[in-house]
Amino acid sequence: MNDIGSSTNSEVTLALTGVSKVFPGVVALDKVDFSLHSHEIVGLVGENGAGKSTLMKIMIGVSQPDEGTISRDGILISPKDPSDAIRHGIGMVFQEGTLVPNLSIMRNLFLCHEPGFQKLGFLSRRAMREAASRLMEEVKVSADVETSISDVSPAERQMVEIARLLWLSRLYGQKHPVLILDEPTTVLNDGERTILFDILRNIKKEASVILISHRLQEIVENTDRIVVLKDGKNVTELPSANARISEIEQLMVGHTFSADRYREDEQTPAGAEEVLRVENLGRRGAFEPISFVIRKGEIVSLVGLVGSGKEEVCRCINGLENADTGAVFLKGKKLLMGSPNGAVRAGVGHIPIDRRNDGLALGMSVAENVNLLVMNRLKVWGFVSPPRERKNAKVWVEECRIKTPSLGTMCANLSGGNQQKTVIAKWLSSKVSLLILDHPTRGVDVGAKEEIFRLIRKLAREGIAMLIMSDTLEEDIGLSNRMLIMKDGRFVKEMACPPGKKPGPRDIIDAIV
Amino acid sequence: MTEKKTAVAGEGPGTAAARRGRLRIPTLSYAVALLFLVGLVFSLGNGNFITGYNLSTIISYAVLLLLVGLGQMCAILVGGIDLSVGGVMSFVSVSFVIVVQVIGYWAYPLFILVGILVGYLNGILLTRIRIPSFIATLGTGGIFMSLAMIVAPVPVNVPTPKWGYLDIFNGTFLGISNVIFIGLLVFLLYFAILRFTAVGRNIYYVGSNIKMSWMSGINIARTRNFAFILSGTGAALAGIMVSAVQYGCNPYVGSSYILPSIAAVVVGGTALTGGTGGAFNTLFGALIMSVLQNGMNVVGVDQYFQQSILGMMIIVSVALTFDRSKTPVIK
Amino acid sequence: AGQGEGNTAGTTLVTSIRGLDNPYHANYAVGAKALGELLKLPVDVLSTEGNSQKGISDVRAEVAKTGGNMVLSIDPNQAPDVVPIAKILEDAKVYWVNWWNKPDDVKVTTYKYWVANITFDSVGTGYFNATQLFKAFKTPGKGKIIALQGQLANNAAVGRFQGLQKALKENPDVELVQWEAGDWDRTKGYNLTKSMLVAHPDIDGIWSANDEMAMGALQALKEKGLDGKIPLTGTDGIPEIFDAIKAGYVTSTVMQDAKYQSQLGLSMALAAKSGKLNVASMPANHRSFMIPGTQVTRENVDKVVNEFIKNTPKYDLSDFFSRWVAEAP
Amino acid sequence: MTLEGGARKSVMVANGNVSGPLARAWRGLQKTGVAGQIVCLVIVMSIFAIGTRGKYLSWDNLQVILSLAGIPAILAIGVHQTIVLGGIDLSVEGVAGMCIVFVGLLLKNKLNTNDVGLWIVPVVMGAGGIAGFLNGLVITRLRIPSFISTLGLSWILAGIAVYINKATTVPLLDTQIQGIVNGSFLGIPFIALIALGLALLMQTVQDKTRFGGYVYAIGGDEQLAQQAGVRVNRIKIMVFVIAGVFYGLTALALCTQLGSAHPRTGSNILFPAITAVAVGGVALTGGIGGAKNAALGALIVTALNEGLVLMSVSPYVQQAVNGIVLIAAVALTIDRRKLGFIK
Ligand SMILES: Nc1ncnc2c1ncn2[C@@H]1O[C@H](COP(=O)(O)OP(=O)(O)OP(=O)(O)O)[C@@H](O)[C@H]1O
Ligand SMILES: Nc1ncnc2c1ncn2[C@@H]1O[C@H](COP(=O)(O)OP(=O)(O)OP(=O)(O)O)[C@@H](O)[C@H]1O
Ligand SMILES: [Mg+2]
Ligand SMILES: [Mg+2]
Repeated sequence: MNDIGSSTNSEVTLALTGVSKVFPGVVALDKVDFSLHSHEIVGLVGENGAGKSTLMKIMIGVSQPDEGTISRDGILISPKDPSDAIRHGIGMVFQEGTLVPNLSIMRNLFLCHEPGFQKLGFLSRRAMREAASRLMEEVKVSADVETSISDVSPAERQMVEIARLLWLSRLYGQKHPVLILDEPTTVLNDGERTILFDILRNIKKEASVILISHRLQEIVENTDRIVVLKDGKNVTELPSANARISEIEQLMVGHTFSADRYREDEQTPAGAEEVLRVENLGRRGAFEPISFVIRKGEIVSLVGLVGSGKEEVCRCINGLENADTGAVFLKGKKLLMGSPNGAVRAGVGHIPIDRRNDGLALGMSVAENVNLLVMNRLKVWGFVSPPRERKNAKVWVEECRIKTPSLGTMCANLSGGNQQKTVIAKWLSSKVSLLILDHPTRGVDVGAKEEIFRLIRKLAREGIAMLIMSDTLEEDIGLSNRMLIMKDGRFVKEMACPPGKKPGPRDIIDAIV
Repeated sequence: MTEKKTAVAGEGPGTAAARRGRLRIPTLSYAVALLFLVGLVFSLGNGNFITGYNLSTIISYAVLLLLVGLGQMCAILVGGIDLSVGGVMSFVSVSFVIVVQVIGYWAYPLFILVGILVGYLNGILLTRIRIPSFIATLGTGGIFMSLAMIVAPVPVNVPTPKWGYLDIFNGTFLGISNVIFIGLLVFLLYFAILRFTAVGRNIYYVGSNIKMSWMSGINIARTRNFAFILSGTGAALAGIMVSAVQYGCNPYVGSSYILPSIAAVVVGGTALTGGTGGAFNTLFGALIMSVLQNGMNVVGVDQYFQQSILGMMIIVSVALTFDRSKTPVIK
Repeated sequence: AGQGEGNTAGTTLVTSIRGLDNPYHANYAVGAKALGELLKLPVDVLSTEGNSQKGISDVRAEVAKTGGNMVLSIDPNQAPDVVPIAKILEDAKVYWVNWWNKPDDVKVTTYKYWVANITFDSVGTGYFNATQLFKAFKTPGKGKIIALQGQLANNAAVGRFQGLQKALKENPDVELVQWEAGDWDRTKGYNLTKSMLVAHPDIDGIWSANDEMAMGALQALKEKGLDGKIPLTGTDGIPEIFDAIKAGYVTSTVMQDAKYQSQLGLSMALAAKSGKLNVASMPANHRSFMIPGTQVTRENVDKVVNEFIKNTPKYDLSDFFSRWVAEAP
Repeated sequence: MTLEGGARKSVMVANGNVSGPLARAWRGLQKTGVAGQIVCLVIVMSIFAIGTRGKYLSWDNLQVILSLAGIPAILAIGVHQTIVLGGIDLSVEGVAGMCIVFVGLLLKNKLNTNDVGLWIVPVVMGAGGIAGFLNGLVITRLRIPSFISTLGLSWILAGIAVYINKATTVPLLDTQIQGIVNGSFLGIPFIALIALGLALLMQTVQDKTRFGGYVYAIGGDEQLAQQAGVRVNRIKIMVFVIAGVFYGLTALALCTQLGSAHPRTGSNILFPAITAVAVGGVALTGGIGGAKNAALGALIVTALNEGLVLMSVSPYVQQAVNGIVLIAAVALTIDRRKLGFIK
């Protein structure tokens, strides 16, 4: 912090050279080189599964590289774990957060690095409060530092994590702390996002930042340099100033945006029969009354920033939350509100965003997970029959091309992509009439992604109605027949996406922001 | 927490787990091996250990543990625990003794029903009033213990002329004690429910990831109630059996089964965190416990050391049978 | 099973008890071991740990171990246990003697190998202690008492309590102002007494169903400086109670001599096995009978301690019925 | 249907909106973290006060309650730490039994000539600590659930204790420690003051030391704690050691209070202790509640039992009343919002 301004952007503070990492079935990283200068913000972009997170995890010692070296201010280092990496001034804010829920903000900030606050073995609460409050000032968090993490918003948690990392790197006298943010903005609303970037610009005075995001707009606007990864390899890097998004997109995917990526040629027109009818459904504090219809075989994507209320709309449809006003009809039958059981029984499927925790029983076998919903259909004379179980599981494992050693393999041991496909298989097998896909391609590699698109198209052909929220606008545009755009809890605009005549991202972004 | 946790847990144990994953019930194999090992040791100690007579002794005692254990297992599988089995057993056994003299065979279905209701009560306390099962069942256990006292201020017994009603448990078939057949029957019942019915399967789903189960439309309330009903029923059956085989009983009978029932379940390889394990595990758990207790007498281990050795053995067996790959954190 | 009818070579002497952790039951084992040394016979001790099913199953285990060449003296965990045990031993042709607990309508005479059921007069015990207690009041036969009942629903406890109530009927001037269940446990006796002393500071005596609870109560009295002022009684004859009696804190106790019990029981069963005692021809009143406990008061306490506690007496086991007082149900 | 995020949020909102002096007072009480428990205690005490026409609140009775609550409180403070950690410790009775054997052997007594006097305190603390260390080792090294490892150790130690001590009850002649345990200061029983002191000490450790924080971190999420750099195994072992130390003290108090040592003196103290901890508002899922909860829980349970006796409620129903109150108290006091899906 003492040398603000004094150093030039030319000096490299962190450098990875020839880093490779192979996971069962996937080459996550292949001889990747990456360098970071002091006082700069680098944007790291790439498709889902390009290897961004893996690269970062290697920097902070969560996983070890199969080959390649990491050097910090010219010295070779090999972080064993995050608490080791932090001593080298390298810290990461995980998407899921690493704060202990039942501890206070204050305790979390200094967890495991408290000695400084000790007097005769006892921690001085005042000292901690002061330090904590000061840090919270910096990151513009108003909550009292003694409130427990379980009671603060995701955004605030992120700020707390950033503050923790800053404090730690100062604590260990790191001249050029490195701050890694993995898709930080996915959980933030507009206001929070602007605050975040203000803070990052401040931090830049004393630290360097690596920013991972799928929102190219914000990358271009808020970074100095953009590094593009593709399929675990370096593609290029370019200065953010006057970088064009379309150009970056092209670098990321390796080809200009052509319809085939989303199999638009296979897109089927919506059927006549209406499957889902939402009648001025509203939830106070989340979204204002909204009405829409989804027809047989129609893919509708719900577009909007986090905080636009689209998540809540879905949670109300599949019964995870109770709406205040309005009603939901499935094939004319009124849904029992606030009951997932009711929704499922009526035929509403839901692929949650957090598969590992909300979509799977990780301790149970692939077969058991695939069959969860259809137990009643696998019965012979009222008893679930093992042969039928195996058969059903086999069918869907093949249908969804799940790579697994055996049907009995524990889901915890499948790769992210295959876990993803397992969740999808589970719902497909249950013959739902409406499927809600919450970021269906989040965290899956390129191959798996193609599979998922193929499956989505197939489902549409079979007449299943789908409501999609995806990671990227391109995906929304590419997949859907129709887009419903939401903003600040209000339904703002509807857009048709017929094959061939799809709207461009720009048109929509205007509506969203 | 997700990605990070794979990275932390996933890479190391993950591979080991993958190898285990292929086995259908991995933990079971350990339990079986352990059972035979212990059995072997004892039969070397005294030839009479493996006489048919002693084996039937072992099994008859195991049956009792098995009945309570099967119930307890269901509560544990669904992610809870049932400390009321002791009180329920006591209450059922004494009331059964009194009632069977009046209404004869009807007492059997009646008290199985009582077990069901008690289990349902525990379920409701958990799912509706939302009290952790540990506390709820600790409380109801005390309540039923008191009821047992009130019902039977002195040990009660069935007068000889009415013994006929209890022959079901005391007769033999093909020279084998009925108790063993009854135990087998109940075992198969629980096995079938857990393995072949939707709600039985849901017990596993709920036990291993309750949030996912809820989001998948499983009626978690109904499932958990059902698990506790199975638990109450097991305790009730055990209570009935106790009274039947000794033509009477005292209101304390259940109190010595609370911890052993849990021990039997866990020794069999069922995880206290829920979701993994099953009827076979509990069967072998009960057998192991029974074999240890019987064998120590047959080979003449000094009374003074028996309890200590039993304690040592349950630690050893769990160290062997516990499948750590499925429970990243062990509490 | 049952090999060697009429011959007792290598017969194992088995005694089954509640547990080795309390002096009364531990003394069964002591007595049995003494007899075993005398007769050069192996001795096994089984303990139920308060679990009837364990007790029953352990008996079967023992039968398996000895191949049936054994005799048994048992203090069953609870009365109903004797039914399955009788069945097991009948099948195994093992002679045995039962102590304390038996459902009244289960008749010894219906069994060939159940030599005898011997018990103590619990009612009499409770009655004796009560009357001794009442005598010790400041104004004898007039006053208020509190009572510490044993484990609810335990036969002995119930019997002794009946004895107390009998005594109360006969002494209308004595009032039982409160009773609580102390589960035979010293700490509980202590806690309950402390609380009851608040509710009834003006009591003249404490009746306790056993010595352990009595000792707890005594401790509570000590704290209030009431030891010696408020008399109390126990039952069992644990070592400490005798000192308390000498010191004048405790008026009386009734001692059951467990060493004698196990030796008597085992000798009878052995005699039956060797044929010396013909079970079939025994009169019914010899198959189920009572023997008196030793009533201990300040007068005879030293004598008792010398005879039974300081040293294990050589009992005269030539006549099994020397202490016979009455037929039991 | 069972709980749901939305429902929980609305609960929070509800709490937030309440206003007015009463509500403010209530929120002030809530800051102590034991509001529910205090209310619980007040309810229990008022019921008995009425039931006994005030006698319950007489000074001698309050003295009795305090003197009876002391030991359970010390025990509860020991046990609750293992529960906060996310585990449980069933070894209480075995460990206590073992420590009591040491007391019987070393403290001034009728049966031998030993007399270590006050040194017995470190001895029992050490003995308990070692037992706790064994628990910790088994749990962290063999990696088996604390429920079983501690149950096993309990049986092992109980067996050994009875073997060493046989059936003899050792009459203690020591007056020093008994004077402390049974004595009182300004009419307030020492044992209660000791319990209070230990509660404050533990609470301070939990609030004001790194160790304390780490214990809660582990109780909250073991893997995250590990990630943040907490030495999970080490902390676990330490917690079980400390718990063991408390069992040692409990054992010493138990038998000096009675003036006699017998391994079974420590039996039947496990479930009452866990009950107290739960009533005090310590979540059995770990990470929530502290020493003050445990101590207060013990006080509530004791006040209840003492009241039942003072009101001479039939011994036959006392256990039932206990069960009902346990359920009611927890129903009133647990913060379900923090617990998520209740298990
Ligand atoms: N623990 C793991 N085990 C197996 N495969 C893994 C593991 N972690 C990541 N992978 C795979 O490695 C590849 C890179 O994953 P990574 O998370 O780095 O992608 P990413 O660029 O971060 O994707 P996203 O943009 O969705 O976060 C993916 O194919 C993923 O499936
Ligand atoms: N009340 C319930 N309790 C537990 N599990 C349930 C319940 N209702 C449905 N499930 C499970 O949820 C999944 C989807 O529900 P599904 O529509 O198959 O139930 P269903 O076949 O309509 O039930 P039923 O056979 O009672 O009509 C299945 O695994 C089913 O076993
Ligand atoms: Mg990523
Ligand atoms: Mg159906």
